[in-house]
Amino acid sequence: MLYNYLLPIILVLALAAYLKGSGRAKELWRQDGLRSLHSLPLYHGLFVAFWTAVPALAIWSLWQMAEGHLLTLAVKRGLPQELQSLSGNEFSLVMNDVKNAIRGDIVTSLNNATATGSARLYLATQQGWQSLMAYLSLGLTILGFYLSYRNISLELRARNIVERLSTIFLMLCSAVAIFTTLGIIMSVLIESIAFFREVPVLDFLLGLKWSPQTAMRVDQAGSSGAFGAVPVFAGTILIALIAMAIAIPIGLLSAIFLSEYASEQVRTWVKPLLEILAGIPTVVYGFFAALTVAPMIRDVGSNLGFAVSSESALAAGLVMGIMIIPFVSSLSDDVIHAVPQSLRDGSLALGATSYETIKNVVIPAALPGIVGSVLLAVSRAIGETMIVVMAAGLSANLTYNPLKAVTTVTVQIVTLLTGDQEFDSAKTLAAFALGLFLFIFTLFLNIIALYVVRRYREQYE
Amino acid sequence: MPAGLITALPNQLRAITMQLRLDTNGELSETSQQTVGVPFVENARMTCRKVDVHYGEKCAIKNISIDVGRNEVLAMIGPSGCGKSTFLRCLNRMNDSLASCRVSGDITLDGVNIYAPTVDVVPLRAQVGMVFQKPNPFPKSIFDNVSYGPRIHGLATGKADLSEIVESSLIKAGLWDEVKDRLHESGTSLSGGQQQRLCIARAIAVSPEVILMDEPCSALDPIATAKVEELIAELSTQYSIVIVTHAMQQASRVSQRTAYFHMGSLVEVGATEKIFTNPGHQLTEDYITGRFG
Amino acid sequence: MPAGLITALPNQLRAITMQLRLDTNGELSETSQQTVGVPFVENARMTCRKVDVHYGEKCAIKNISIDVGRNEVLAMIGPSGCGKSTFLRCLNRMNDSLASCRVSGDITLDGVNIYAPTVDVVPLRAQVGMVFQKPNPFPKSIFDNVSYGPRIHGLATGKADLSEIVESSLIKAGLWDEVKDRLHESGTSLSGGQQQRLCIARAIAVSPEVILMDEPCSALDPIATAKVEELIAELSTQYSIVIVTHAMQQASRVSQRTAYFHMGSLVEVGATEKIFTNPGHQLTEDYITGRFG
Amino acid sequence: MNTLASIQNSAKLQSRYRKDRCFRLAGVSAIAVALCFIAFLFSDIFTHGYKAFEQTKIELEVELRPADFVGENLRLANYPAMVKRSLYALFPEVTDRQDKKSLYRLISPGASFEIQDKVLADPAIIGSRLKFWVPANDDVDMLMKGEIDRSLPQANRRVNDQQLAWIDSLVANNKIEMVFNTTFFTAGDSREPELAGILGAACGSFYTLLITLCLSFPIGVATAIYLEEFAPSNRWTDLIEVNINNLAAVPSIIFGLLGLAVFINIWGIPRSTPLVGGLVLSLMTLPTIIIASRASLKSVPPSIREAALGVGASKMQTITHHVLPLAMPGMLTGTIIGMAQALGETAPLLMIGMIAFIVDIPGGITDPSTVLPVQIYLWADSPERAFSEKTSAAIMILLLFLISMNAAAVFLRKKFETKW
Amino acid sequence: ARDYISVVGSSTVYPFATVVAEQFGKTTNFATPKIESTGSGGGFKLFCSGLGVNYPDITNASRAIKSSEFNQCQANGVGDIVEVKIGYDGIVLANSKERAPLKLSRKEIFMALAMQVPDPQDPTKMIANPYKTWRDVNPQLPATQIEVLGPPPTSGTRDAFVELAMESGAKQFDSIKALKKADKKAYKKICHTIREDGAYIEAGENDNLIVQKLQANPAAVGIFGFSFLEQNADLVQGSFIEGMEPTFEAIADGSYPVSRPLFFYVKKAHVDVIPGMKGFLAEFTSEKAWGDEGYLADKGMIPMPEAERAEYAQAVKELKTLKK
Ligand SMILES: Nc1ncnc2c1ncn2[C@@H]1O[C@H](COP(=O)(O)OP(=O)(O)OP(=O)(O)O)[C@@H](O)[C@H]1O
Ligand SMILES: Nc1ncnc2c1ncn2[C@@H]1O[C@H](COP(=O)(O)OP(=O)(O)OP(=O)(O)O)[C@@H](O)[C@H]1O
Ligand SMILES: [Mg+2]
Ligand SMILES: [Mg+2]
Ligand SMILES: O=P([O-])([O-])[O-]
Repeated sequence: MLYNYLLPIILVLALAAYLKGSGRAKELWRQDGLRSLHSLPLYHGLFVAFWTAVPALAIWSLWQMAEGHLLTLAVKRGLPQELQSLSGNEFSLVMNDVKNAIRGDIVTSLNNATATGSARLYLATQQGWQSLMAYLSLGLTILGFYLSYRNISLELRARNIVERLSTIFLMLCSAVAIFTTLGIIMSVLIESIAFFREVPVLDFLLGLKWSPQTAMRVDQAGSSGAFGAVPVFAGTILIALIAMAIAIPIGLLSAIFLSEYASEQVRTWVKPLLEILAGIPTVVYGFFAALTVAPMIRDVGSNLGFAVSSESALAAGLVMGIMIIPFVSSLSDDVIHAVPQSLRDGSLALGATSYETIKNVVIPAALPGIVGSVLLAVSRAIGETMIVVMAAGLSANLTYNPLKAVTTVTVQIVTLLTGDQEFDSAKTLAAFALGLFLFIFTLFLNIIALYVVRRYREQYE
Repeated sequence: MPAGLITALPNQLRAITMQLRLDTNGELSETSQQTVGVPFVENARMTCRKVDVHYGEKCAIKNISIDVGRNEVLAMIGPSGCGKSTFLRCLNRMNDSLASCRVSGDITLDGVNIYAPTVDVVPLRAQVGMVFQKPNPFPKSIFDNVSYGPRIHGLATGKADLSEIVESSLIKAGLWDEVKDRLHESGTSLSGGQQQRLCIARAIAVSPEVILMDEPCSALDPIATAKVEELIAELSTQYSIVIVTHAMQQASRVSQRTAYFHMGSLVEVGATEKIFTNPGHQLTEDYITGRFG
Repeated sequence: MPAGLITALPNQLRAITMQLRLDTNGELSETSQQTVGVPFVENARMTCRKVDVHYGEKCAIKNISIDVGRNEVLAMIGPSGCGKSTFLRCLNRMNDSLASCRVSGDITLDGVNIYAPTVDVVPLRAQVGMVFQKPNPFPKSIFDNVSYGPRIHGLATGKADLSEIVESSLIKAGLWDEVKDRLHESGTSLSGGQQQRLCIARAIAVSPEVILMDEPCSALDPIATAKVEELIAELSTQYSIVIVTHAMQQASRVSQRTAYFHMGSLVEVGATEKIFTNPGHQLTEDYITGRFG
Repeated sequence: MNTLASIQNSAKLQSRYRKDRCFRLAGVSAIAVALCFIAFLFSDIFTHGYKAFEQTKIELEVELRPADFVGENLRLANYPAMVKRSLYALFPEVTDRQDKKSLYRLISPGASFEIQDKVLADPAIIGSRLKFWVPANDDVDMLMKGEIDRSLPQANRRVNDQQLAWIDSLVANNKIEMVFNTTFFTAGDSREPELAGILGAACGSFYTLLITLCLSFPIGVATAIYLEEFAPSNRWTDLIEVNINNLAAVPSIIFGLLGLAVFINIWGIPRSTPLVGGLVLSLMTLPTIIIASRASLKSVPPSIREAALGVGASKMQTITHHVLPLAMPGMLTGTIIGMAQALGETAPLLMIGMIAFIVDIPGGITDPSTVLPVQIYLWADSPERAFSEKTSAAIMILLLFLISMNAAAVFLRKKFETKW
Repeated sequence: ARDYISVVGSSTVYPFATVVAEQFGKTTNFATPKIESTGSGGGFKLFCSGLGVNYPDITNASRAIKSSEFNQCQANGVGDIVEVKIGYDGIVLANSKERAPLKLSRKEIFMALAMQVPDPQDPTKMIANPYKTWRDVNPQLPATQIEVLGPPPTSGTRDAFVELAMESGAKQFDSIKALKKADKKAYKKICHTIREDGAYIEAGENDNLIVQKLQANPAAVGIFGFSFLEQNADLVQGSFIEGMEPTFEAIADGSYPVSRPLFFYVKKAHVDVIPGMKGFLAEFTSEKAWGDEGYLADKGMIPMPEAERAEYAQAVKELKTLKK
């Protein structure tokens, strides 16, 4: 019972501890006059609240993670021998049954006596453990509170402690990105290696033909397939370039117009409107590209005498460009807006036109942010799938003609992973290899971008 | 009021009794003051008539009428916050970029109303240059800071030409020796006084015909100050200069005429000598003798 | 060099012949100069020994050794770009926030080396307050600008207390009358001189024990300047003050000791009177008589 | 000496002005292009989707004979039979088995569920004769909405001539009418277009995005602050920076793979739940938020930091009191865009089982659920014609969701904006 | 505790399985099963990962389980699997109603779409597919460009199409037929490889999109499931294959040659444990679902002959497990 409310109780106790701690500090402060206290009462409060809540929360969450496992062990002992000997996963079915029995409304496979017996055992054990945990964590809150509260004194460097803790928190947060990367590499690396056992790396990297038509069944024998990734990467670059050719000018010009020319009123309304573009589901864009833009391009093209395939890189790239406009426009608008007015004044006072001011002063000053937003947009273009699947097709043509159908890395990954797949055929594994090399490819792009930005950064005061 | 009529007015309007009445908000009361001294000159380069500036609701300067003569240095003095910078910024419409700022009245340059809707601010500002109170170098190299103006106005025909302009401007501003070896470092990495001189160099590099300087020597040591004053003297043979300064000595050294501002109004204008030796208004006298406040 | 030893040194080291040799880069040559005058005092509040500061590769100040005494006003003068601000910023470790800036040497406050790794800069900066050369008010209300320091240091126990501190600080900085009706307007909407005084008020609101002022009166008119000088005199009865100024008169009015910097080195330090009447070094003499450059 | 007027007329100046004007014009047209696109897309979606908010209903008089309800379990009664009986009563002339089947096709299979629900809610009505407005089948609905062309030959039409005649007679007798489609807003997914609703997906999106927001905003901002303000600038920091930029380019489906491997297989979080969806999407949005936040932290002028440090604020205080408020607009922009992306994303959810048919409305973060874009994706892939208008309507709901989500952030952003 | 059935697998079976699930959920006390559309291969991968609540109970498939998959299942302890065939899905070629319907033979389909075809001059020699228009393939056909929108190589539908249409078409060339005995690998390669010169456009697996693309481009032909043809009878028409129009009846009685069986696979160990499994299986295999007049037929699934239905219904009742 108590256990169910443990989380809110701990939080309320932490709040109380905060109030108590800061109250105590305030009291000391009043007694001993100005500057006597090393840190503000706020920090003393946070210090106490931290020690009140965190150990208890840690124990609580550890228990949360371990509970299922421990309870299973406990219940297992009360079950018939043949059930006990089941393997872990199979036993989970029995446990599922027991849990369903506890809920009471569902027929189970266990015979009634066993089921109710186990259910009772489960409940009893759970209750026992849980109340133990509840008392343990409450005890910890009290202990934590007591120990930290005792420490409050004029000299306690509470601010330093709290700031140290927050810095650790910040550090941990930035570790998330690192772990994500590691996770991604791990989740594609093993399969990629398996893939390269079947297809030589060089064939993959330098091959000009992509046709993952391998046999899927032993009896299918079938075609052997070709895994040259060049056309796939070329297609990715082509489409991303088209998208950027749309998004960068439109996005940047919009950003500049909004922050430099437009009235505050216009900016207030237009900016969020543009941001809607980023949130329209890509499926919707895909339909639009495939059913409206692509036929339009084909009609226009054939009227002009070009051979346009009904699925073209141009259609997909155009629509994708529209989709990523807000990445450029909104993020750039923010950084441009943040350029101090004194810089603009400096330029305008020399008789520069707004255009010259923007080009020579404002944009360079805002450059790192702008480049960041453009990079983000490029990234998004490289990572986008649905639009290309629907509008540019899946055929891996090695071409720089935007009127032809091409395919991209992400599209191939998605179709390989969602189509009829097999655990270890090169066809499925190719998805992971593509993922890995895309990762490496964008890594290079980003390293280059980093150095470019470093070089041209103009830091204002 | 047409400019012709004004300049035709007799030069003898002076010592008109004036009363400053402050209402409870410390704002100027409606009964407007008249300026003591000789606000108008013959053959004026710029004329200002009844200029009021409001920041939002608040009136920053009120009913300022004054001329800037040809080839003269006009000094503006007055206690901090009295509206000198505000007025200065009106003269090349720098206030346009402040959304909350409204300017009314007439200001002309060579007889053209610079606030007329048809007037382009770009040539206006090229003609009426400005040095701001707070140095604001661009986060670019020192060279680019100075060459920026000449470049956009196409004043240099080539690279060499441009370098020449940059060098001569920096020399005039007295900064050349200090920076000649580091022209490609960022302007923001200079010391406070160096930045100020950089801004002066930047402004004179486009050879404006009227130069507005808002405390151009505030961060300068006496030697650098002397250089700038020399520059002012040299420029004033050809151009008109309006300079805001807190140093009375500076005003008396460099200017032909001095204007005294007080709480948003122009209290007195006159020949510098006259102002500093025999001021026409009690407030002016109090201020220059340091008895005020 | 241990501080104890230094303060025990005879006070008579003066008029040592010194040669300034500049290499082609305009940088100081290796053969270092020694400071003329009395750089060290007994019972010093802060001591600096052999302080060098580099911006990246460039050496901005070199081998500075000087003390700041208790309850004294130390003025720092010198041509623009000579390293006064750089040195001042070392005294409360403001240079830490510039990535390119490296400080070496020892600086102590009450005998504690402030660059020791164990030192917490926060209480240090609360003790050693600073007014920057360029006024930099927060884009917050005037009230918040001034009350920020007291609030984070817990100097006020309540709202009323805080208002009192704000009011008294603004009064001391001579800004109260101008802003008392607009305490909730943004600090950035003030005039240049008002901003400067706001920054002074902000710095003294935390009652630091050493106050570093980088040209605090550069944008102030004589009257406001007088107020600030009054403030400095008042504060110096309890605290130590280091002030950078370009106005010799100001230095002679407010300071007990004066230090003359030249191209990154400390040329001469001594009692203000002595410096201005009988300087020990040729460069100092040239500078104060205006013959330099 | 040239005068103001003469300078104004110089050709050079004119050309500079022209550039300025062109530039401005380019800005306006860029915005116009983007806005036109939005307007076009919106109107397209609206014209396709508004009809989904109406629904055709047919009036049936059903007799709930007690004999039909044998046994305790009221669910086991043959409700379809009751519907059929009352339908045949309307058209007694239909006797042929094939024709009867055709006739029954006019009514949605949901009709019997509706009656069942009524009976379960109030068993007392058993034995009475009641009038019900039951949903018509999707083909009838399409016909009533004019989506089916009566002039086509019968073979090419989903509604045959006989059915047309019956419908006409129902229309003549006022037994068929169009009403506001409440089902769409209160039901979960269904394979019958007339019974399908958006609530399940909307709830799923809500829970998923709640988790995404709660994780990605604080973590993203914290990471940005650490990297921009605390991290020593060295190779490691560069590596992390490049690495985060690189994460932004990782295809979203790979995040799905990661989620499958880590959250489901290692952590044991159940598949298809908003919890795991939210985790995956927050990993995906993190780079966007981090990059935007870093850019806006960078654009806070150092003088502000110095001012705060100069009065003795600690680094953390400087950041929380001065830098963060000034950088907040940019951070919120990053969040808006990141969340918008998360709201519209389907690919990563594929791997973690959220591309699924789920009828029951999720009640929490560990119930199986889908999200709006998945619902759109699934409906768009359904053979039934009537799903196409549902698809558009679902897009409208998603946009509504997006707009209300953004509105809050935009409002906050406006509050934080300062110009100095 | 999981109290709902978890189904994964084929996107082709998905629209049928979901109807059953919905029906089951609404007419019983059990929760509606959760049905994921992962593709047949993905479904098997999940299904065969192990026993237990964390793994699905049922997987749908548009093809029979492969032996490698079966072995994988065994290796992971998923021993007893019940195979249930539920019906057929017709694969149709269709074009816009603005043009006349195509009348094709499988041989012509092969000639139009294969990567390599026998040289008309010398049928023993294989050449790269030279045919540009349908008329090149057969003078009776219209002179429009060959432009076929079909599933990508990763799709099960494609595999089925290749096997049912192309391979049997190819076999009609004696030279290829002879190859079958001589070099099975080369034979398969010829039969199964679709041309990549742009005539065959890989169009993703959204069949509605293909239908709409056909409308936009009347010259094109699309390959998709019968249910989409049925729903869009006013826009597109099925091509005749071997003289047969793809109608419900023609597919059901086997006279339309291109159709494939649909299956689902059940973990026997889960049947008694996951609530509602029995009921769901019963619902799926009931006449009102998969019967000739059942609701699955309404949704476009082609029912099995009655005898086959009875056989599988019995197998489900007994939970007869698959042996390999
Ligand atoms: N951030 C910086 N990066 C590189 N060099 C710098 C930087 N700041 C100052 N300098 C250089 O260091 C030297 C000393 O500068 P400092 O600001 O200390 O001068 P100062 O004595 O305060 O001059 P002023 O009176 O003009 O303010 C100057 O040459 C200046 O150009
Ligand atoms: N952007 C602004 N918004 C609102 N009020 C302003 C703004 N700028 C200046 N003011 C106010 O207008 C008045 C005049 O300011 P101005 O800057 O012209 O003074 P100043 O004479 O230049 O003073 P200083 O010598 O201190 O620079 C002051 O009271 C100031 O607070
Ligand atoms: Mg001013
Ligand atoms: Mg300085
Ligand atoms: O999803 P499928 O395996 O049926 O193509």
